[in-house]
Amino acid sequence: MKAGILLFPGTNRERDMALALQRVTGVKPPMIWHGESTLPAGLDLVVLPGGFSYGDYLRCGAMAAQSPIMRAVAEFAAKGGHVLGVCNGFQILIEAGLLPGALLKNASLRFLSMDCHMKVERTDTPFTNRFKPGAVFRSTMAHGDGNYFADAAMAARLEAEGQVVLRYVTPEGAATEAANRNGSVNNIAGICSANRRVLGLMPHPENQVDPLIDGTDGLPLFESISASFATAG
Amino acid sequence: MKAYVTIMPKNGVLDPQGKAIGHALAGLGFAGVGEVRAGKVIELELAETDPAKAQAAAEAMAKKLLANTVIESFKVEVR
Amino acid sequence: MKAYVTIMPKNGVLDPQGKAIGHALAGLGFAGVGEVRAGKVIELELAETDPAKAQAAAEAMAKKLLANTVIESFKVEVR
Amino acid sequence: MTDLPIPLAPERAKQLGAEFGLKGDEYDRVLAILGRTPSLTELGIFSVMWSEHCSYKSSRFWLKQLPTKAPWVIQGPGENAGVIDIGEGLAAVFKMESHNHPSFIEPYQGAATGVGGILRDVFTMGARPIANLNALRFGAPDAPRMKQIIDGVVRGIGGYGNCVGVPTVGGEVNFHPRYNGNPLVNAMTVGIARADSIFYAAASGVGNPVVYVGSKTGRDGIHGATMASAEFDANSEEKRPTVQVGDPFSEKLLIEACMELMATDAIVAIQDMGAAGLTSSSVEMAGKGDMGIELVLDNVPQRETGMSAYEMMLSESQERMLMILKPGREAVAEAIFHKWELDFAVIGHLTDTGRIVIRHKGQVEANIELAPLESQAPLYQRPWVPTPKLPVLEAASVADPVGLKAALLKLVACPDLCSRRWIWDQYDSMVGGQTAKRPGAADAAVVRVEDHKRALAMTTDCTPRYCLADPEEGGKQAVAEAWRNITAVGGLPLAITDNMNFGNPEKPEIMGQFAGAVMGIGAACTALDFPVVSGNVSLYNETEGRGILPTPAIGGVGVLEDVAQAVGLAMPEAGHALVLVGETRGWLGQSIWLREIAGREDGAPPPVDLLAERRNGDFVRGRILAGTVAACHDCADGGLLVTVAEMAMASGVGAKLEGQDDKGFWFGEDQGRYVLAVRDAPALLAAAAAAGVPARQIGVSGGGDLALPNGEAISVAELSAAHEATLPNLMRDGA
Ligand SMILES: Nc1ncnc2c1ncn2[C@@H]1O[C@H](COP(=O)(O)OP(=O)(O)O)[C@@H](O)[C@H]1O
Ligand SMILES: [Mg+2]
Repeated sequence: MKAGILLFPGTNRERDMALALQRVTGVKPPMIWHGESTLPAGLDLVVLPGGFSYGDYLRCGAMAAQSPIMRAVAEFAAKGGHVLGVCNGFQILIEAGLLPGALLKNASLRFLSMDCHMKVERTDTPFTNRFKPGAVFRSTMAHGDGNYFADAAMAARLEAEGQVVLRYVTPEGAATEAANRNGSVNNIAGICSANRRVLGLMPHPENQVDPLIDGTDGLPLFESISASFATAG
Repeated sequence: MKAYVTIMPKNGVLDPQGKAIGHALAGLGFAGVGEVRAGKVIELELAETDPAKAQAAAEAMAKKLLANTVIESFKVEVR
Repeated sequence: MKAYVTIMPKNGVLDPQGKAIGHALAGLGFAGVGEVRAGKVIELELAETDPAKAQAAAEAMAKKLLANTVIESFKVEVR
Repeated sequence: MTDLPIPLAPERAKQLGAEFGLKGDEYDRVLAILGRTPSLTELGIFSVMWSEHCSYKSSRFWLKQLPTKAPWVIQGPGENAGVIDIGEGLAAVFKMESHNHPSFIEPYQGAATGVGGILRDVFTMGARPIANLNALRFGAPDAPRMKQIIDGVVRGIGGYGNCVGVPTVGGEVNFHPRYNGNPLVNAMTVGIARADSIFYAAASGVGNPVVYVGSKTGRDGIHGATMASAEFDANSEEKRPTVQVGDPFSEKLLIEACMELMATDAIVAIQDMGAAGLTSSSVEMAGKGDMGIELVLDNVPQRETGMSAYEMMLSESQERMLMILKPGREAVAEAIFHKWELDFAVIGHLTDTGRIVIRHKGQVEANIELAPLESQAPLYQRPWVPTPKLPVLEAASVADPVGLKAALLKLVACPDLCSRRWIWDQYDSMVGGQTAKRPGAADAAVVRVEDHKRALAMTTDCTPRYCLADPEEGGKQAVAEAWRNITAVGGLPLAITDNMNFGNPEKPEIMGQFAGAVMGIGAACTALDFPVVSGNVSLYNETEGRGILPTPAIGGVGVLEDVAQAVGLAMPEAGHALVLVGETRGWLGQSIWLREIAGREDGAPPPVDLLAERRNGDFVRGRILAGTVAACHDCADGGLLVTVAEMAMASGVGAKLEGQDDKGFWFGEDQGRYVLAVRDAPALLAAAAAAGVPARQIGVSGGGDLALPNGEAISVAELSAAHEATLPNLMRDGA
């Protein structure tokens, strides 16, 4: 499988992401500069990692979404390509219109850096097929603007169409208000596109792939990705 | 000339910042404060000297970048 | 009535946000954009009906909470 | 030497010199060095270079006494940051720096720019920053503005560190009324470089280009002289705020651009523009290399219009660096900085004149011989009086008003001991994917070196109330505690950075505190093989005419050969024996128990027996590295019972404790102690006996309660609730 990681000015979790992908594929994926207007040939997956692209100034992800490379990513996605956006990467996908909704300031108006638990709402996506149905896993979040917003109609549509992939829950799996630290609509932590090939999430499973660092709770996500493309070669 | 783009959260969109400010004002003893909304203003120095053209240019910038029209509305004033 | 408190970085104070926005606008091909400054606007719904009093109240709120007068200046408009 | 600037009128110069902080005899020395009256720009240069901040005139005499050498020290004090060899061809580069005053004026920006400044000190040496720490001292939580200051400082540190993508992994916080008008914000950065590619500040190569990179220069933070300078600028429309605003986004770009350029061979020397900006960077780089330097300020990237030479030389705009490049490498460097969307400008060249010459608009604005600027910098041996010793407080002379359980519950919730989660929850501690022990998990933070097994253990420590009571013991204790914290995770302590925060050095008592602390630090560093490789001094920290508590904050760094060896402090599951290592006399003088429960702040602080410290620590580290220790926590503030409670709260697992029902035993703050959780207590006790290390079992892990030796019990959940509630309650309306 061949993945590429996008690099915007201010991106800062690209190395974390590269290490996580390397763990399941054995190779460090190439970095792709935001100023490029085409993606390398033969990519299976484009990853937008976390960070503070353009300092998170104006709106998180807004300026990065206008980068030349994002036009290529939009084309890639339109042709059925797979895209993963984590944290700032999720914000960029939303600002670029590749995923619906908006990410507002956390309800507490504070940066939240802490453990969270997520329930995997569906395992029939290329990003979650290695989780057990209904699995709850621990990850860490680190963001100031992860409060997922969609108006009532849109939220209902996302739920009905099964686009909610990950939800903040208690360690026991309950989607309570207390488990929803940033205030997201319906405890939404991650959503996918209608074709399930574009996934955006706020927490950082790439930081939970190493038993010596913070456990391997996030590893199934990367194993899913690698399994999805195993046949593709 | 200068263009001022004022960007506010749309009606119906959660405004955690406005809410927190309203709360804090009440905590400080300011009475009679109803809804509070927090927005942004971007001041642009434009080379353009024709007000109508400056207005149009600033509106284009707002649509393209400055505002996210999914959650925000904007207005442009040129002076 | 409504009070609008506009808060801008003081003259001479670095405005990293304005700088980045200016840069991005240029990158998007908008020509003739000079200095860009980014500020905040807070819209307050006030029970007060006397414009002068509303103005004074909003100014007090700005000084006390809304603006950081060490690095920001503000102005209040009542409508 | 032909070009001379236009001097000020002699009377005016003398008066301005005084306004800029030059003492009478210092001003006379300026005249002697120049052989004429200085220009405004020259006067500005002398006054900042000879300021306390840049010249260390009150502290230099004492700092020279600190031990700075060890076989693993690659670079001691004197460069932007210290450098130590950590094995496998790697070096750790680190320093701590204060931003106290700016953080009081504008807490968010003051703290943020403090973080930005210390990051630059580290990456300017070729190291990629891998961790930030911060040592904070706030006033009484209910003091005026204090919540706002706490809120702003914490947001500022997070705002900057989170954005640049360097994890904030540790630090410390104290509260005391003596910091009401003068909080302390000390920021530390640790970076990793290849030991054979460290970059230094000493300039060389006549004719080599002097290059400015980073953000543009504005009138930010021009020293206290802003008012005076306004008189020279008829157009200045409003009084300029001197507050600097940080731009972590530009800093992130600057880090990446510098790393990229450092991978080429284009750089001869590099130095960040920190305090006194262009002045200190150019003077120091040329001075260290015995070169001359000539700058043409017209080429300096400027954010504001009409800036004078004086303003440009003194601006403290952030996110800027000065470099000397090899001839002909300008284009390579420029391409890299432009790719990262940063300013790049050649602003001068090196000369063989030994002078700094500043040109602006065709006019020479300064022309100063560099050697005397440095060699004749003021150096004071300020008068000092030793701090009188306090009597030792006998534990038996203090009544225990409440018993163990009530005292414990109160202590774990008091501001100095309560959970810091509210703070570290706002700091990204995981970015980089190498943080093995994050805040709250262990006595020192542990961050692995990417693509290696090896990891660094890092901590900051100081107990200001001990330092006030006895600066020398307090100085020793701060170093010993840093050493102990690194040891407690299994790390081998290697070196420290120090941040000396004190009051007005012109007062002999304050200078006595400074001298005492330096002597204590020096003794501990020597005994523990833990040299000082960098540091910073912040004087004149006063609250309403009263000095702050003397606060020599110590930042310690150690190494673990394999991150898998690191242990945390969380109480392991049922069935582990808890063993106390070290001697307990029940020392209550200056303890938190004495302050919070008995309402007294007195007595001599606990003495540090440096031989015992080393023996106990080496023993504990040996056991950890042998893989026999499940958890380890040093005994610090609050004493033994608080130590055990912290272990329990970290995992939710309780313990049954044994031993005497005695406040001194459980709350005394005797030094050099650790609590270890082990499977095999007899083996540990036997090994301790063989090593001559005092050790005794004090309990067994298990259950959901702490069962106290007097028959009282308290649930860990209840303790945690009290421990966790304090800061959130305090800061609830601080948003
Ligand atoms: N308390 C101290 N102990 C040891 N070294 C110190 C101390 N204070 C400052 N130094 C050293 O003096 C040099 C100059 O310090 P400083 O002026 O703070 O650096 P910078 O120019 O980077 O701000 C540095 O090398 C620093 O490590
Ligand atoms: Mg420096």
